[in-house]
Amino acid sequence: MALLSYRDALNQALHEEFARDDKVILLGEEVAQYQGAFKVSAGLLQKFGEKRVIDTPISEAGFVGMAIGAACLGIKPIAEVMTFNFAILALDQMINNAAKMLSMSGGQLSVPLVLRGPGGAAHQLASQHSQALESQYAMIPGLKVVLPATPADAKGLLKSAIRDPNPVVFIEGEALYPTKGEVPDGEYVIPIGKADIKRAGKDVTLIAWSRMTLVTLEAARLLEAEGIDAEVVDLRTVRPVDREAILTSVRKTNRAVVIEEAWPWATVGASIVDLIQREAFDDLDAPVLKLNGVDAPMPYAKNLEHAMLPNPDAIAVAAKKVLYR
Amino acid sequence: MALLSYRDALNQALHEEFARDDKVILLGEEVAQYQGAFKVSAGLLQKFGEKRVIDTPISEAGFVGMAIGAACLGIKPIAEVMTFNFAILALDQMINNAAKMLSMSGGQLSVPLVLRGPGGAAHQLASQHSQALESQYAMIPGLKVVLPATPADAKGLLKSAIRDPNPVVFIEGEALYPTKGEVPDGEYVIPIGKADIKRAGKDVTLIAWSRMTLVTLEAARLLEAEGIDAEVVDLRTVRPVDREAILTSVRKTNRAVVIEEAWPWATVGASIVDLIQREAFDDLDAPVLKLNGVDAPMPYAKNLEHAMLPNPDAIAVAAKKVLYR
Amino acid sequence: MPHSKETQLELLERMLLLRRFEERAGQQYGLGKIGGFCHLYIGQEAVAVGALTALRKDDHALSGYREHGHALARGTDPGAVMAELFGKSNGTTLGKGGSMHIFDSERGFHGGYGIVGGQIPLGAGMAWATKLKGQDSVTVCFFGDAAINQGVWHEVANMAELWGLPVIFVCENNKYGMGTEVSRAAAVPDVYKRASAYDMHGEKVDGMDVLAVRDAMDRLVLRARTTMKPALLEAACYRYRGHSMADPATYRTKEELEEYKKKDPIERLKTSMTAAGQLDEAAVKALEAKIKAQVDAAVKFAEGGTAPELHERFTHVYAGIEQYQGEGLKLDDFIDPHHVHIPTGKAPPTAGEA
Amino acid sequence: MPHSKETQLELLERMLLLRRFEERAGQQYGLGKIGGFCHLYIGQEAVAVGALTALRKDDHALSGYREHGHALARGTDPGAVMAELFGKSNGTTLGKGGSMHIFDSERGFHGGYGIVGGQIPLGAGMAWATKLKGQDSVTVCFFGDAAINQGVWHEVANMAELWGLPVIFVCENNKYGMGTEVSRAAAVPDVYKRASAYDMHGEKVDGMDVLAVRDAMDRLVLRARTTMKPALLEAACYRYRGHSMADPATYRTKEELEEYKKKDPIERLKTSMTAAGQLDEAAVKALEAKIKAQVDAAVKFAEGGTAPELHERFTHVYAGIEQYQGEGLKLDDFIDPHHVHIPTGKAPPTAGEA
Ligand SMILES: Cc1ncc(C[n+]2csc(CCOP(=O)(O)OP(=O)(O)O)c2C)c(N)n1
Ligand SMILES: Cc1ncc(C[n+]2csc(CCOP(=O)(O)OP(=O)(O)O)c2C)c(N)n1
Ligand SMILES: [Mg+2]
Ligand SMILES: [Mg+2]
Repeated sequence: MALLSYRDALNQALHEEFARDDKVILLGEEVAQYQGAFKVSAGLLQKFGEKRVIDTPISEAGFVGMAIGAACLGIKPIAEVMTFNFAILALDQMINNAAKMLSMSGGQLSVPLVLRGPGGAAHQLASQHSQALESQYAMIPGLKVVLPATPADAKGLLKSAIRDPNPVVFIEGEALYPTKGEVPDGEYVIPIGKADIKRAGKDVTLIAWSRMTLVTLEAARLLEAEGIDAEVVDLRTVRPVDREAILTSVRKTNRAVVIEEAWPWATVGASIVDLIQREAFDDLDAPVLKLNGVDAPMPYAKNLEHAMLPNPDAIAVAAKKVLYR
Repeated sequence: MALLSYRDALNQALHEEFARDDKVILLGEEVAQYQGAFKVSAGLLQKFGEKRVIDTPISEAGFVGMAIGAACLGIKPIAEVMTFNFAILALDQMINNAAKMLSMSGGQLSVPLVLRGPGGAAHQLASQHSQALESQYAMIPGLKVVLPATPADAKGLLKSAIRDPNPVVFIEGEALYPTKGEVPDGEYVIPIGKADIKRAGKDVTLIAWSRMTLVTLEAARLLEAEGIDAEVVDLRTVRPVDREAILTSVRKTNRAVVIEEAWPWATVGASIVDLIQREAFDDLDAPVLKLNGVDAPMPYAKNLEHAMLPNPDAIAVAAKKVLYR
Repeated sequence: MPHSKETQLELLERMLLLRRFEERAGQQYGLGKIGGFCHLYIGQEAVAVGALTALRKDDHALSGYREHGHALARGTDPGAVMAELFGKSNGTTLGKGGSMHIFDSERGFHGGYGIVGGQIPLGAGMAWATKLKGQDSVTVCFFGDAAINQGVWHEVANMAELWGLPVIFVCENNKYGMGTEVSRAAAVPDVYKRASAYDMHGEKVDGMDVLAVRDAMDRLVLRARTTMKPALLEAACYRYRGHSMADPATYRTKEELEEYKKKDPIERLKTSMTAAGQLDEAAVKALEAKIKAQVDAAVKFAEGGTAPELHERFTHVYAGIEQYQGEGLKLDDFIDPHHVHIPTGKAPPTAGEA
Repeated sequence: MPHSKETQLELLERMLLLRRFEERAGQQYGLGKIGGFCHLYIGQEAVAVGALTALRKDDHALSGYREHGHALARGTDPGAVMAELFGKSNGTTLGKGGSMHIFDSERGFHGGYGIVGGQIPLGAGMAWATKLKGQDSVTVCFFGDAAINQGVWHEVANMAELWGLPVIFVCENNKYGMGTEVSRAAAVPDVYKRASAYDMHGEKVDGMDVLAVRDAMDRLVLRARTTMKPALLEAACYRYRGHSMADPATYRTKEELEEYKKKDPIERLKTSMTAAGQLDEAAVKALEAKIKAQVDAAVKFAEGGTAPELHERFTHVYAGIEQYQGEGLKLDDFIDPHHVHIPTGKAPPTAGEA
């Protein structure tokens, strides 16, 4: 165990997987010489050389598509997008080629690809640079979508993503890079599709992922001060989702709040609600509430930005509401 | 009133709006000389000339982005994508420019644009050509998203979309073009954001849009034969959604089934369920059920394709299930 | 380079196979045996055959949605292709891909893509993969004259040249992208000239002349194999049929079509071989008979196939998962999917026109 | 074409304004008054000033995220720009856009875009709009040397030439896209040559020489205005600072930077004007004082502004809707948004490094 930043945990996973499998390569803007816009790829070029760590032009559709093609012939590319706001440019390649390749080739070609980079709001980056876009991928069968919240999860899940024979979309929290946590040394692999109970509790289930997990844990602390024992379920993977973990928790607490950074409409969060109300209808003592980022483009001004995203206070109030307190 | 195909109703709306406002232009692949891949733009070039009806190269990101730029300076472009499967290539322009322009310019520029074309499965077009992708747009604040199911709605809503000062994503049912219905002559405008009760009933609420509305109506007929009186709510617009229409119906019937062509995860359908369980929790006598296309890429073979999408039988069974029959 | 009689016969036979296969596919489409879109390759045979016979077994190729010919030229079994068009489980992709997604990866043919230009990065990526693996394979990526207007072309051409990837982009300029003549879609209609923006080698070849295509490709493939350099080859050709089965092709004149038919690649090779004493009427007849038998057998093979089983909807969604369970409710829990009531009257499914 | 003393003075003054404004912005960023990304324009002043002073009032311009200079060169009030950087409601976009999204449409400056290359189609579209409306306005669209590797460039350049749109693409080649030197990202590092793929006029200008830029633009703007033809102008320039405030710019040598500073566009114009007897030290001093006062006033204006009111989150989401209600639950129903408990310790927000 070592106390590592989320950034360094990812970096460790990359180093280990590069050493483990020489089919693994990393490509993207500024990943090699610059060591990554967020320094996630530090040291990789020096250690593994320019054949495996490749700086690309600003051509997202092109280099992601090329990574998919390379994956079809047995390379295991990790394509880094500088942020997922820019990955929209490559979305056609992810949806129409990566996600469908196995199916439309009748099983002949698979795409062991990782598309990774930061997502979500950071700090006053305004509307084009502050989007939580995981649902663009989560809606697509053929893709897996992973969003770790802690350094340990970041390491364990990135290693799994790289080894997965399917295209995995791996969205890092842009605001999470400097956050720290204990990370197991060496081989440490977390299965994709398994949620994690980040805080056990009996009164209410709070479901979140990525940065919202940390905000929700803060809310749980606020609730604790008021004598409410919240369970925080960190989904970690939003496709496939861990139904059992969600339903087990809700069947225990009979109340749930879903906390999602994205806008409120047509996203993963709604599907979690759908799942709960359908599978645990008779266990629910209150409707499931879902908190989201405000349904508007993100403004630049700091005070506006702060009031755009779910925060501990609001989550605590929502939790009390489903407890009718 | 005239009996028109969905295709011709759209065509009529285009002709009328072109005549009404000379700022309206149509651009896209094969829209001019070829009269549209699906003949929706028949006669426009002949009547309004090549300055206003423009064939583009196969450059979706480019021409949609250009339409956005033109809209900023007061043109009212209708950009046709040959199908929405190809519009993914232009999604960055729609999300990062069209949807955010008003906000990030602090109100200085607006984007009176219509992005239109067919969506959804048609007939054995396989995985890349059979996608219901409205949720890609519905999740984005700043856009409006319209999916008419009938010829009359197609006409009335397209006219509204063209007049709207916001970017409107207008998704036509690829399988609906030849379907016929009565269409009011001349000025006939349906407000965006209003659902339509396509069949009034008291036992169960069935909520659908686009092609699924027709399939659901067929299900309602099956149910009628069994003495069940279903209400069919055609949303017509999925952003903004008509909450009142949905909730009023559910509060009456106490049971709801949502029918959606798209895959089951992170889509509009789930948000409808979320809305109902939250706002009408105490009125619900059963969990809301949601039927979707099978969570897999669309295969080519006819028998597989038929078994991929919600059909009247399945909808009827689902309706009976929420009625505990 | 003069080609041996054997080589020329092989080219002729391949082209004839492509021609007769596609004619039969068109016919079967008319009979309703084939669904969806169906983009025939008739008229362009010299390109696929000239280009793909220049490859080694360990080379790679991929194309767009007008790819029956490329698969056949690469050696894919005509029966398997026809069965795929029929949507049968003995098809190249088990009835899942259909006309636009023919794959035969064992023979180095990797699809079959329906998004115009979408295969361009894949092709460069495959070339990159073989280079990374230390192989000296070459990848040939086919696309149309309209596809080059997609942004990915620009992005990928730049990277392919910058990084030195052994990929040959073959742009089949058949004069039209659907109904749009090249000069209405491209500021520079000489497609091959676009390579210069990346310092990439570009050239044009008469795509109605299989020997010319083969010569050009022999050169370019060797160049790519030995120097790891990409190239753009524009093959000027013509499709005799409409864009797809739904297109009456009224945007061009009958005269134009007839003009091109005079340059028919098959007739042309027959004529030159005959003039050189390498072919006679009897040989042609025998060849035609052989091909006819092959195509008959292909149709028979396709007809003999069975529709895919319904559980095939859940296979090949994720690698490593036999039968994918899927998110959401299972439709099959609501009905017996073998006995679906197909709605009639109100929403007849329609074959789109694209 | 020799420019009048007045013109040259105007260019000098503008460039000085850009320089001093950006220096101050950098300083204010260090003080924490400015958040988010902040991409300074220092070193490139000759491009924006030379190019935009060639325009008429009814012409249009837009740029990327390094656009403070373009707005100022177009005549936007420095106070409003600084206030925007401060996130104040008296900013150019009411504190909503911030550094990357400066808009002043009244003066024909239409943003400010953060997706690399994303403004390219917008620029062509604006040129198209004025042409459709029968105006003879010209649109100038700025972007960087790395942005031209985006696919949209290719798509839009083709259409702009094909359709004859009065747009001038000004590619500011400052040698780097973030840390990547042009030749590591482009197979043909001479950016202007890319125009040839579309038969578009392309040329290169010394972007450290404001008079050269102005001359080139005077010519190209007239050409666009009278012939409705697009052009690509590559302006070779250099940014003195890192890509953004977070970039220490270790990918280049100090010597390289010093080399370019010797060609500083402001010093250069000063020198030549002095040599021509059009400028003396006193005049420079007076100018510097004037600009300093302007920039001081800008900071004061920004400091005097108020943070936007929280209801501004709901304005300008949809045209025609004053206060947008939004889908989903209202966060504000759960808390008083004026008194949010900001989480500490566990998830400190971090200014990204891009
Ligand atoms: C991105 C995208 N846009 C539009 C289409 C519809 N479409 C299919 S083929 C085609 C024409 C392509 O022409 P070309 O590239 O010249 O190839 P050809 O059909 O002539 O072989 C069009 C517009 C598509 N499949 N994908
Ligand atoms: C599509 C996209 N990809 C990546 C980024 C991150 N990014 C912002 S600026 C930049 C470099 C752009 O360089 P250039 O075009 O040369 O302009 P300069 O910054 O030198 O003015 C990158 C990679 C982005 N904003 N958008
Ligand atoms: Mg063509
Ligand atoms: Mg640059």
